[in-house]
Amino acid sequence: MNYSKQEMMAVATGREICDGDLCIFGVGLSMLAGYFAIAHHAPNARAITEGGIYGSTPVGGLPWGIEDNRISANATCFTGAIDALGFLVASGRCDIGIIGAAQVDKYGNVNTTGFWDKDSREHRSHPRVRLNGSGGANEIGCGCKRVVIMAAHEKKRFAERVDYITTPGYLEGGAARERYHFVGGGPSAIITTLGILRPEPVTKEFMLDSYFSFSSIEEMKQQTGWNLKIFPDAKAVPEPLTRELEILRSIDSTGMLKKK
Amino acid sequence: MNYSKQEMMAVATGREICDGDLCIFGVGLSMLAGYFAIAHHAPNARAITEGGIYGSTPVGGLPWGIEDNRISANATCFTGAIDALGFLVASGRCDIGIIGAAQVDKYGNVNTTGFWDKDSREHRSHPRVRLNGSGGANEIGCGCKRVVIMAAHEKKRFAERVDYITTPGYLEGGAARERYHFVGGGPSAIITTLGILRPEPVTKEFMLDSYFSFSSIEEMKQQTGWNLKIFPDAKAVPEPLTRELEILRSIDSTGMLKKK
Amino acid sequence: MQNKLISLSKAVEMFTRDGMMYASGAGLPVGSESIVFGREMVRQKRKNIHYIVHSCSQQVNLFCAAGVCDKVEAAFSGLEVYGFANGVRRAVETGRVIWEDWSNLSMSLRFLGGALGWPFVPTTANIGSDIQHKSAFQPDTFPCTTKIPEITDPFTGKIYGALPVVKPELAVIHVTMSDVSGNAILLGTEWGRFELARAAQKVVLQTDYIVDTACIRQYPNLVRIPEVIVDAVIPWQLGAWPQCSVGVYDSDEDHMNTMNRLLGSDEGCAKYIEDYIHSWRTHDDFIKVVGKANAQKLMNNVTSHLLAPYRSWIKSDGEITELMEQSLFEKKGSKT
Amino acid sequence: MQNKLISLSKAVEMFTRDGMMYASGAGLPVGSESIVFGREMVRQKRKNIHYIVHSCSQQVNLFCAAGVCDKVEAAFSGLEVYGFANGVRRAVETGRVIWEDWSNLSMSLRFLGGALGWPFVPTTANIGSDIQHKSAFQPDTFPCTTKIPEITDPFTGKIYGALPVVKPELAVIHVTMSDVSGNAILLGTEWGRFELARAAQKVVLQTDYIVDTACIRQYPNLVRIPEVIVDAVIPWQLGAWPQCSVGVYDSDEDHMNTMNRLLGSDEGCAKYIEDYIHSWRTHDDFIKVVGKANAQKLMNNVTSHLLAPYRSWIKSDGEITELMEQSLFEKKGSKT
Repeated sequence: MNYSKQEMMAVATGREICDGDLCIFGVGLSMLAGYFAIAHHAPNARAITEGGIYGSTPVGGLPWGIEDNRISANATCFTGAIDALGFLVASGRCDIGIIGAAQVDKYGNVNTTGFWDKDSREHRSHPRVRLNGSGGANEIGCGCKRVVIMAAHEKKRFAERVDYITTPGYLEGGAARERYHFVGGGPSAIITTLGILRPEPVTKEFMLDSYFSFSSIEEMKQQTGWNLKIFPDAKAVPEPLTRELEILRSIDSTGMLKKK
Repeated sequence: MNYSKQEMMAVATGREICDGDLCIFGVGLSMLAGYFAIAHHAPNARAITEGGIYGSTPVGGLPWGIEDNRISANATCFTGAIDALGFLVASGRCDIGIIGAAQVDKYGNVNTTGFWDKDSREHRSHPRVRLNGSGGANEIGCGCKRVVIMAAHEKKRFAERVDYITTPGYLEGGAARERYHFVGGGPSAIITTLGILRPEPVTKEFMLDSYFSFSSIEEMKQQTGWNLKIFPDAKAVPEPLTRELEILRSIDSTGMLKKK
Repeated sequence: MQNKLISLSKAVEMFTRDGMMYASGAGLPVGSESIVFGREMVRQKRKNIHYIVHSCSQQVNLFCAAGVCDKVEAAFSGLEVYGFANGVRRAVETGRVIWEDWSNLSMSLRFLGGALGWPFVPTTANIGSDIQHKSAFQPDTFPCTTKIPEITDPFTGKIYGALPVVKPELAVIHVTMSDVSGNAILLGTEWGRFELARAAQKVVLQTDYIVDTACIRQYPNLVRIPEVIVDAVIPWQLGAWPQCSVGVYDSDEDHMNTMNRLLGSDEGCAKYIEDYIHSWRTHDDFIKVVGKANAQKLMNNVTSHLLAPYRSWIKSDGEITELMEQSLFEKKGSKT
Repeated sequence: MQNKLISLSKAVEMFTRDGMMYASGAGLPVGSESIVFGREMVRQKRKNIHYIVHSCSQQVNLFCAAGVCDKVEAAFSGLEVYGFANGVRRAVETGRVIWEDWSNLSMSLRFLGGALGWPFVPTTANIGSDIQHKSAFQPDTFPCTTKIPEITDPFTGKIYGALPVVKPELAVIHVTMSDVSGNAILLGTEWGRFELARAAQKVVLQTDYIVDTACIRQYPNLVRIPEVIVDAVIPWQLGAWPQCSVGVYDSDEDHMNTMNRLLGSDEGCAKYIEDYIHSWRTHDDFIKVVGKANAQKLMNNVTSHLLAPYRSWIKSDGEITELMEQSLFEKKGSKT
C-alpha cells in the first residue's frame, strides 16, 4: 500500500465534491480533501472560508488556520463571518461542507464539544474532556445542501448517541430535522479511516456503504458502537489512483498532514 | 432685516446642536443648519449620513443628495445604511437628528408621506398628493436622543393630527412612546418659519416656546391648526449675529438655498 | 473563475421578464444606480415589474412614468434636492402604481433577512407609525396588522415589530469597478448594496470599469461583492448617468432636472424615451447622447482622486471587446 | 477629530476592571487578535473577566490558564492546526472556567443584534442541537429553554430560535492600521470585528501601524471602523504575536507551540508570564522578547504585498512618540 489511511480518507472525501460546487472546508484534512478535488476533478468548484475569504488557493503549504496568511495571500475578497456563514452557508447556498467529528452517532449527529462521564446528554457539570466546540460546523450542518463528516473509525467515537450534539445530523432520525426547517439536506456521508457510511433514505440511519481496501465490513462493524447495517450493494472503495496521490501530495506541500 | 426667514430657521436649528454631538442631517436646510453649527460653535460635533458617510465636510457647495460627490470627496469612512441608521441611529447612539416635515401635529408626529382627501388616517386609497416618504426619518425619530423638526409654519401643515405618521413624535401624547420602547427621546423642538415650539414635559403637546423677531405669538397661533398653548416664559429668539450669518452663508457657497 | 461579461441588451433579455420582482441598487436618488439597465428594460418594453428599491432614483421615476412597474416597495420617493420625482408622483396619485412605504433602515434589514434565510427581521423602528399600520398593498385593513406584525421578545416579553424579508428574483447593482467574473469594488457609500447582493436570487452588475483581477487581489478588502454571488457583468461607463458615481462622475444637474420635468407628463415621457433611449444602441452612441464634453466635465470632479489607486488596472474599450468574446455567454452560443 | 492615542498600560488601567464583560477580536486562533492587550491585563492582574469572543485565541488560552477570566462565551475553544488550547482545556475540565458554547455565526449575530439594539436575533442555526439545549451557565436545566428560546414566525407560524444579543462593556480590537483618531483599516477577514465594534459600549483599538489621515481619506471604503465609535488607539507593532496579522506578519509556529505547551500546566503558565510578560515594559523590549531576527522573518511573508499601497503613510516610531504627546489622554493629564 503506497498511501496512508489519511490519504485514502482525503481522496474519498475529495471525490464527494462535484465540479461547480460552492464549498466550505475546515482546516487540516478537510481542506486538503477540498483543494485536492478542485485540482483534480472539480476545477470550477469554489471554496470559501467561514470568515469570508473568497477566491484563494493556499500558498506555501496547508494553512494553520482558516484566517491565516497562507489562505489570505491571493484572495479576491475578504468579508466576515455573517457573509460567509450567514449569507452563503446558513441561507442554504453552499453545495457542500466538510466537517470533522470527534464522535458521531447513527443519525449523523456530530460531537466536537466534549466528553462527559455520564452516558446521558443531561450532564449537569463540566466535561471530562473538553474538545473544540462548534466553530462554524453547526451552521454547515444546518445549511449546506450536502455535508460530509470525517472521523477516525473507533468504537468509542461511533456511538449510539453522541454525548453532545454540536452539529445536527438527522437528530432522532427520520423527518426529525423538519421541525427546525433546516434548509440544508443533512449529512450525505461519513468518511472514516475505514470506509464510508451513508444514510438510509427514510430512517436516516447511517449504514455501511463501502470499505477501504485495507479494511473490511467486519472491521467496520467491530469499530462501530451501534449495530451497523450494511447496504446490499456494499463494496470496496476504489484505491487512490497515481494521479490522485500526486495531486493530493502536491497540495500538502509542507507535509503537515503526512506527519500524522 | 438683513437675513431671510430660511436663514433664521437654519441658525435657530444650528443652535440646538451642542459641541461633541453625534449628528445626523438630511439634505438642504437641515444639512446647512448642521454644518453651520459645526463651523460656528460645535467644532467637535460629528456628522454622519444615513448611508454611512463619516468624517466629511461638503466640498463645492451643499450636496444634492446625502450620497453625492460633494459629501463624499473628503470622507474618512464609507459603509452602509445598516451601519449608520442601524448601529448608530436606531440603536440610540446619535445625539441629535434634524428632519423636515411637510405636516406636523401637536404631538410632534411628522408626515412626509402624502396628503389624502379624507380627514382620517383610515384612508383606503392612494394619496391626493404624494410626498417623499420616510427615507431614514423614521429611524431618526425612533432612535435619536433629540430630534429637531423643521417645517414651514402654515395652518394646513400644523394639524391637530397628521394625515399619516411617517415619523413618530409622541404619538397620542404623554407616555404613548413607551409601548414601543423607543430608545430615542422624541422631538425636542419644532423650528418653523415663524418660531420655535417645544413639548410640554408631561403631556408632550407642543407649545409656543419662542418667536422670531419678524413674527409674533399671535401670528404663530393663527398659523397653527390646533389650539397652540404658550409657555409662560415665551420670548423672542435672538436674531442671527453677524458672525452666524457669515458662517452660514459660507457653507451654502453655491447659494443653493438662498434662491428659495 | 468564469468570465461573465455580457452585453446590456442580452442581459436584459436573459435576466428580466414581465411581472418579475426586480431590485436595483444602490438606488439612491442622486448616487450610484443601475440606470442604463433600466433604460434598456424600457426599450425592451418590460411591464408589471414589482420594483424593490432602497429609495427612489431616476430609474424608479422612469419606470413609474413609462408604465414599466405597477408596484414599488421603497423607503423614499423623492429626488432629494432635485425635488419631488414627477414620474412617481403622477403614477402614485392616479393609482397606476401602488407604492408600499418602508424606511431606509427597514429596506436594508429586509435585504439582510432575505440574505440570511430568516423568517422575519426584528425591528425597533417603524413600529407605532403608519409605516406599520398602513399598507398600500392591503388598503382595506387599518390598522394593518400583517405588514409589520407585532412580535414578543422571548427574553423580556416586550413588544417589537417583525419586518418581512425580501428575496428579489433579480438585483441589478451599479458598481464602480469589477473584474470579468464579478468581483466588484464600490466607491462611496454602499447603502444596502452589500445586503441586496446576497438577498437576490440572481445578481447582475452594471459597472463603470472593468479592472484586471490583479487589482482585485491587491485590494481584496475592497471587494464587497464577490464573484460567487454574481451571475453576469455589464461593462457600461457612465451607466448611472444622470446620477453620480463616486470617484468617477458627478450627477448631471441639467439632465437631472430635464429628465424629471419630462417625466412629469405622458407626452414628456414619450419624448424622453425617444430622445434618451431610442436614440442610441451602442455605448459610443450613448456617450454622444450624454455629450462628450459634458461627460468630460462630469468626470472631472471633487472625488476623482478616489479612483487614482486603481486606474492602472482599468481595461480599455478594445480590451473589453476582446474579453467579451471570451465570455461564457458567448461560448454557450446564446442568442445576441 | 480627536487624537486618541494611548499607551498600552494606561489603556488597560483606564478601560478595564475586574469582573467586567470584556470582548476581543477578531479572536480567531491563528489570526488578528488583540493579544498584547491581554498580556498587559495579565500584568495588571485583572480577574473575574466575563470574556466574550468569537473563537479561541492565545489570549483566551492565556486568560484561562492565568485565572484572568472565569466565564467565556465563544464558538470555538481550540487552536486550529495548532491543536487543543491547553490552558482552556485545563480550566474548563476542572470547572475553573465556565465555557458557554455558541457557534461562529451566532457569535457574529449576537454582536449584530447588540449593535442594532435588538431584543433578540432570529436564528435558523443552533436550534435542535445541544448549543440550544444545554447551557453551561444554567447547568441544572436540560433541555434549557432560555438560552436560545423558541420563537414563532408571525408570518408562517413556524418555530425558530431567538439568540440573546450581547453588548460587551469593552471590545479591544486588533486592526492593521489606524489614524490617531481611530479610523481603522483591517486587512484580511473581518470575522465579527465590524459588528463587535458597534455592539461594544467602549472600543479600544490595538493597531500594528499608525497611518496619516490622508491614507484614510484615500481609502475611505477600507475604513470598516470609523473614529466615531472608537475611544482610544494603542499603537503596538506585532501586537497580535504569536498570531498573524494579514499583510504584516505570519503566525509564529514555534511560539504558538511553546506558548500552548507552557499554558498546559500552572508551573508552565507561571514561567510563561515571567518570560513573556514581566520581561518587557516598552515596545523595544517587547520586540527583543519576540526576537528581532524572528520578527523580521515573520514580517517577510506571502501576504506582504497587501500592505504595499499604504506603506508611504505609515508613521515612524519617532512620529508616534510626538503624536502621543498631543493625545487627548495626555492633555487631560490623566495618570500614566
